[in-house]
Amino acid sequence: MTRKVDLRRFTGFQAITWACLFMLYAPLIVVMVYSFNDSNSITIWGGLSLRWYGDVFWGPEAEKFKVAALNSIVIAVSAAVVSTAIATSAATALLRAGRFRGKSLSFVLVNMPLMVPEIVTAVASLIFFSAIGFTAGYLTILVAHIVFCIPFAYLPIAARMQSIEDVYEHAAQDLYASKWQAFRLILLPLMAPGIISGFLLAFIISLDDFIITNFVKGAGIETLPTAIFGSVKQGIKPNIMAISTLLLLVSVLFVTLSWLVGRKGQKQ
Amino acid sequence: MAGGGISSGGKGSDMYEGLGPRLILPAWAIIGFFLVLPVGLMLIYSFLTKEFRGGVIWEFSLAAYDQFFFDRGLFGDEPPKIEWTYINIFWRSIWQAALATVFCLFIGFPTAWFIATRSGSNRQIWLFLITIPYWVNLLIRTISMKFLIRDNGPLNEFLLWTGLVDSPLHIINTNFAVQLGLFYSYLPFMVLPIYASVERYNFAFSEAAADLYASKWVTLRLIILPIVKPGIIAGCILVFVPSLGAFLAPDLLGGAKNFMIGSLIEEQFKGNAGNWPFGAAISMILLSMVMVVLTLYARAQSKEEASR
Amino acid sequence: MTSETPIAVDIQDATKKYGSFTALRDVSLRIRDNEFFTLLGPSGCGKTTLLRTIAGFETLTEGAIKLFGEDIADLPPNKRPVNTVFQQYALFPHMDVTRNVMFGLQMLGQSEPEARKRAGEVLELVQLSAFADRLPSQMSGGQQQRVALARALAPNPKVLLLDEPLSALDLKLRQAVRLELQQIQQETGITFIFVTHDQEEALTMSDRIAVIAGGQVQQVGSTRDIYEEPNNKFVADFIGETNLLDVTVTDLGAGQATCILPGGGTFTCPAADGSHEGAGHLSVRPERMAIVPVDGAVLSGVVTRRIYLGTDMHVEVTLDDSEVMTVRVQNSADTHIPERGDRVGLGMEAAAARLLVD
Amino acid sequence: MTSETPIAVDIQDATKKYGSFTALRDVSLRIRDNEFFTLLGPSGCGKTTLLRTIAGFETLTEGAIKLFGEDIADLPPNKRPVNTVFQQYALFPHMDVTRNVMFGLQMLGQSEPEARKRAGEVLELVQLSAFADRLPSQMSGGQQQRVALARALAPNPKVLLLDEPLSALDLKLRQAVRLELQQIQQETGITFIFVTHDQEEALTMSDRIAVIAGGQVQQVGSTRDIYEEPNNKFVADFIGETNLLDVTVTDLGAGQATCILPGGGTFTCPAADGSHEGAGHLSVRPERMAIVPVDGAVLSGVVTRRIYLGTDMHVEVTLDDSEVMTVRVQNSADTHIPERGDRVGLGMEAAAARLLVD
Amino acid sequence: EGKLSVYHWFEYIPQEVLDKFAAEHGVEVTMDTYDSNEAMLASLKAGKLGSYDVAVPGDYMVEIMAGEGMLDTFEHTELSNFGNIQPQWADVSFDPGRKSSIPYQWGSTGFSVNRDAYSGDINTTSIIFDPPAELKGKINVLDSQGEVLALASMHLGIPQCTTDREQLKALNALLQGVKGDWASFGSDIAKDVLVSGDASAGMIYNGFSAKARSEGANIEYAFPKEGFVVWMDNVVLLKDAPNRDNAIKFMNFLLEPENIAAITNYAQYTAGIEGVDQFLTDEVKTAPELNPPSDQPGQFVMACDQAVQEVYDTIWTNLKK
Ligand SMILES: Nc1ncnc2c1ncn2[C@@H]1O[C@H](COP(=O)(O)OP(=O)(O)OP(=O)(O)O)[C@@H](O)[C@H]1O
Ligand SMILES: Nc1ncnc2c1ncn2[C@@H]1O[C@H](COP(=O)(O)OP(=O)(O)OP(=O)(O)O)[C@@H](O)[C@H]1O
Ligand SMILES: NCCCCN
Ligand SMILES: [Mg+2]
Ligand SMILES: [Mg+2]
Repeated sequence: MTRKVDLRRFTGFQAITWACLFMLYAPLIVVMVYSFNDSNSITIWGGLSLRWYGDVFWGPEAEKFKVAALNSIVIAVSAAVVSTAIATSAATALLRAGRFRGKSLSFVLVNMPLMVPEIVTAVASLIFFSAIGFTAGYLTILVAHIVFCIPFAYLPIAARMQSIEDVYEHAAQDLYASKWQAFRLILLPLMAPGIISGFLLAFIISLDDFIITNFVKGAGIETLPTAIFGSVKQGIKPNIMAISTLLLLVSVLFVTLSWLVGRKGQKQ
Repeated sequence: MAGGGISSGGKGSDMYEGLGPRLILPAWAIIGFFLVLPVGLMLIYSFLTKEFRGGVIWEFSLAAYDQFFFDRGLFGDEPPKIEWTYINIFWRSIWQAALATVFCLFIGFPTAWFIATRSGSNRQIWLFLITIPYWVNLLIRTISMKFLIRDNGPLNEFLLWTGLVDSPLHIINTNFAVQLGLFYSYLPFMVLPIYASVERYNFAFSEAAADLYASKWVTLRLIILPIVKPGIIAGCILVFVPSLGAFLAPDLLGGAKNFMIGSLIEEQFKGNAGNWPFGAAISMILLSMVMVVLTLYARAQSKEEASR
Repeated sequence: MTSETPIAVDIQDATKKYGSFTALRDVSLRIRDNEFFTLLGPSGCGKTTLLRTIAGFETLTEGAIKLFGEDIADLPPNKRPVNTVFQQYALFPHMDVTRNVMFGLQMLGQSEPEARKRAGEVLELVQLSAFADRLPSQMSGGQQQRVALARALAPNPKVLLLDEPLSALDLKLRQAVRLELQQIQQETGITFIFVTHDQEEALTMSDRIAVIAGGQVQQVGSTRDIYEEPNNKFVADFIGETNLLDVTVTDLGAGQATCILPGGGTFTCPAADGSHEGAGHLSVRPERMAIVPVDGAVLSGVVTRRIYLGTDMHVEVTLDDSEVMTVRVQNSADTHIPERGDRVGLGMEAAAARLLVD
Repeated sequence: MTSETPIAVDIQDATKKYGSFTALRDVSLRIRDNEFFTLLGPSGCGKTTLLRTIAGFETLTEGAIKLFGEDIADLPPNKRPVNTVFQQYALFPHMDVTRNVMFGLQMLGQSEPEARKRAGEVLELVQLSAFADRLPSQMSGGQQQRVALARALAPNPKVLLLDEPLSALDLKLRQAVRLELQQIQQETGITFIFVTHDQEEALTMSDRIAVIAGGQVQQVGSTRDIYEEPNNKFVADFIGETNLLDVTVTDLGAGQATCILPGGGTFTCPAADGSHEGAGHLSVRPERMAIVPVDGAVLSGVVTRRIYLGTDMHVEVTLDDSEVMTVRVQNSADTHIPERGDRVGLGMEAAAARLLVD
Repeated sequence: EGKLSVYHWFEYIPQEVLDKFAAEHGVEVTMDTYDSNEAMLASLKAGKLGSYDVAVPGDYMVEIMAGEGMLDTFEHTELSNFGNIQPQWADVSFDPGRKSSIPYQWGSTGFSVNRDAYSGDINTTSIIFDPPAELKGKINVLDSQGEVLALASMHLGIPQCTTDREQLKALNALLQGVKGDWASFGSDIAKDVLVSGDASAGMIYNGFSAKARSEGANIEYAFPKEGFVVWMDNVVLLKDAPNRDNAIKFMNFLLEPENIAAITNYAQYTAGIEGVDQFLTDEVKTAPELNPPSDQPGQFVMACDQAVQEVYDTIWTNLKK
């Protein structure tokens, strides 16, 4: 019969999306391909090999990267846990606690880490930490990460909380649940998908951070980004490509998992 | 990371009435102490006297702001003229950030639209495809971009091989490379809020417009864009603000040749110049610009909300 | 159900202000035990607000609420022996039907097996035993409504509050659920306070109705009182359709008055409390008007419109002073229905007309 | 409005499939110019789908749609001289009322002042001149509904499609808007195709009704035809309430049949197309039943329930074989209404009963 | 047992040497890196002093840090290998009496040119400051104010840290004029850009250039006739070092010829220690970068006083604006 009039379709949008994907993936694919390059130099193709993957685990820099990866994960998990908790509490205050003094200011505050350019945060934190004698180390990184992860955790959590009508909690209260029980037994489970994506976002943001970490980190403490930066600025080495490829695979695994979790959450 | 993150949420319910201050306290404590105070200290530093080779002397001085706005010649003893150096650096950064924002918007809107109009499960897969690269470290992404576009990198090799060009395209160390880097760094911050808006967009409006004789592109311009505007604005802010202070892309892809605000600030604290009050002053000027933009946006937003 | 029945909920001079806006003004209601009591009124009149103050989600600005004689002002919602069926049901989406019903019981401290047993009983009552393991999202609107009811009934509350529980259902389903609700109320003997803006719903289900408008109680009474003896113009107009005639009251006696009709005829009819001599309104229901020969009729006019309603025909008659009266004529083979343009007389029984205050 | 009136919309054997699901099956309708035509049917029956194919938002799997004789299959929605009033209005939230109404005019190429002038006229027609500068969000549901109407009327379409435009309004408002819509249709002479699932709405407003169920047209006819001469059981049951008696048809003649009632009595009544001898259903509307003395009545039973509806009283009579019949008795002083438990006879006029196919 | 925290240049010490020290002394070694003397100074000033034990500043930076009071001192007796230091490096102007520092490596900063891209004479600073057409837009310059301005001064034939206004103006003008011919600024990328071909010429340290050559770049390191920069990097004992004992052990370790030779073999500069030769590879011994023609003038970078330094800062900012 006749062609279907689809008001959702715009000519060219699909092409742009594909182009967009191409631009996003081209560099990564190049990295993946070259990680299998059997050559000391990235500029010369020396045939297929897994030697750089061996190098990642047993090469001279392996120890450094292992420690850095561990640091990154420990910091990212802790920062994500704490910032998710703070963000959940803040979202409850801002969306569920009616009016109170300083509410709009609080709103600005929660989003502030997002608004202050990263370099300013980095420099300001460094100076402040040394001014108050808060010695650079693990803790400084952790604290700084918690701060800038809060708005990222807050966004999906608040979005989710906003979409949950408070009538469920009222119903719980009507059925003899205290406020805390209503929160724990009703609101929290309903929020789970938002909290999970807030956590993941915070985790990834923390795992990714370079500028602030580089400024506030203590002597000799490396996270993955600072370690990679230290080793890569002089020029990309094939072992870095191998590390990146591994990270990409881990990420894909992780995203896939979180996606499956999210989908399960959505079904309910 | 749905849109509307900047505006305050809804009219608010009161289920935990009275607990607000207690619940917001942890956020206040940690952000207040570890962000507001440091930024406050920066503000103070910007009004202090610089110490030679880094550091501050606790004496009030407007020298940092003077240096920003007035040109007193190479030797600092000429009558003051307007200093264009830093204004130009700001201008360049703003221009770069704005270009990157526009670039992200022109690619990001159609992408977000396309994704939001897929059916349920396809939509998830598309979103997934767009976000995966962002699970790889920004640094690695930027470096791989650098690797890709260098004069004899894979891109040029490919283009030469296809015969599309007969000498390598020179992209690396140009403003275009910085653009590309910024685009690559922040695209999802554009796509996701717009996606969230478009997903909520009620296609009955498009149908109503078509019913009232509007073609699709007219509908896009007169109906869709104004209605999903909050998502677009949120996306623009989320791309613009970090681009303004961007540091990696100009450094790695732009060849560190031209100062951007980020590298200018860094230089004051880490580099040769070592002028802390000046670095603090630049930071404060940058911060106040960001705040002005955000305040204007928030005001526009609340005006719009009030009128609904 | 006489006035000796104990008072379940006693609302005394309740006033609720939101800022400068008064949502409830001096509301006093005595709702009896075991009663099916309905709050009826237009959107925004304060029905939900009143219900929420009883449930404890709002506090009164002034006035008191007593539950079986005890002032409950200081009890938080989770301490009141009152349960609510919410308008959108508010079933916990992450719990199956049984868990939803068990929730209140467990909050009251019942053990898991105890609560499960009771939940089973209540689900039996609402005929949902077969659905015990479903999630709310896997059920139709009507079934969800019954789960909400079961959940609220399970803890055996003294008073059950229902906030427009039927408004999300479609016509046929609504009619079916109405009957069920009424039966359950009779079986359990729990006091129901039911909110609706649908007068038909109110009329079909309730023992007594309070008509509310603008935050104030307009009239409290049995369904028949409300329909047939409305206190004022608002109630007459809101409950069903009515014809309002501007009349001059000349002879006000005990519950009776004589009025001069627009056409000049006089008419004697019952008067509501507060009627006074002078200008007044006479209310006559369309079904209490009859089409009669012009000669000797108290009112007459021309048929200007006929609306076919299936069960009935509405005949609109425009009087000589251009007021429009509606007469409802039941469609049956033996009724003669005049054509458009016919000149007809209108008759009404004295008992069916009522003199109203504004 | 005779059959010589030109056909505005001619739907021929329209079938619409979504994958394997058939939303419309062989629908043929001839909607006349200037007609107020209603599509009536339960939720999910395909009403909206049909409307959307006329507007051009969906394409038919099979069949054709002609607009004043011209096949419009290849016209995109923005080229069809057909406008729609959407169920949720779909008013452009960022434009004020005037701009909303001007939109279609400007899209058709009218200049700003021209469009503004016409918008003013149409807003006058829907009595919203005072609201010209408001944003849709600043208006009540009823007002929004009228803006949507004005917007759709402004370009003077040949056909106006209305998809349950009143469903979001509350009872009183709905009644008021119904009248207005009818008047506007009469004033403008535009063909209205109106979708609803509310049978009362359909009956009060339409010239003709098409009853749809399961994607198929069940019956097309005037309001009176549909109510009083339903084609089948579905139509009888869907339009208003009805009492359905299982009978045995013994003597089927031209449009007439004799049936044996449950109690054993016999009864002669009109038959619908397709009736056949053997088991059948007899449909009698509650208002067409009467309570009569037991002696000599064709049916008899015990009053088991009385429901007060204001205008009327529903009396439920349980027959001896436990079927429940409803009799609608108008509330007026001279009707005697039996009490619960009374044994009564039921009468019905032959003309009011109808023999149906399933 | 214990720790050692090193603040070091990038790519300047092989992991094996650190591991060896760690194994020998049972010390856990951590290292952060920097890419310019100034970056190191700034970061120590901004609060990191007190978290590192040793750093490796260049000559003039040792003087500056000493002046800022950022260095601790030691007695020569604390270092059993102190005597291994070559006599010419045993007492130096930037650390009179070697109270806080020991030599690490010394070398030169000049530039290298890709011989595929340019075949003319390269032993002139004009390659950088007045480049031939073939090299225009293909030049990387170190992101290091001191070395760039020193080399530029030599190109102009003016003294470092000059106070003469005309000379300073000329310096400013030179850089403004040539900036457009430069592709990028970067120290840590200096080798990579030559290897990858992103740049056809680039300022670079001699050892770094040797490494670039061994990685396949067809480049030649220049010894310009106008002069070039020489430097000595030194291991210094930082003030408030958290592990002073281990720092001393580390310094002593680095005065061991075999250990410092391993570093020389890796970084391809020159050690200032006696007895190193036997441990050096032939590659290092014969590298043209490490064997300047003896008549060529090399100069240390000078630490300017505040007034000149402020002009230098302005010139540098002008260059990058
Ligand atoms: N939190 C509040 N703040 C201010 N005004 C309120 C608040 N809650 C309700 N109101 C106002 O009080 C009035 C009564 O509201 P309520 O919800 O009780 O009406 P309702 O009778 O239940 O109406 P509906 O039938 O539409 O549900 C309304 O005018 C409403 O706008
Ligand atoms: N895009 C679609 N894909 C699959 N099925 C659809 C689609 N649109 C509608 N349907 C199905 O077609 C049938 C008819 O839908 P339609 O919207 O026309 O019903 P309706 O009569 O308007 O109902 P309502 O009164 O609820 O609006 C429904 O069963 C619906 O589920
Ligand atoms: N690779 C480090 C170079 C040091 C120059 N002073
Ligand atoms: Mg309400
Ligand atoms: Mg529909």
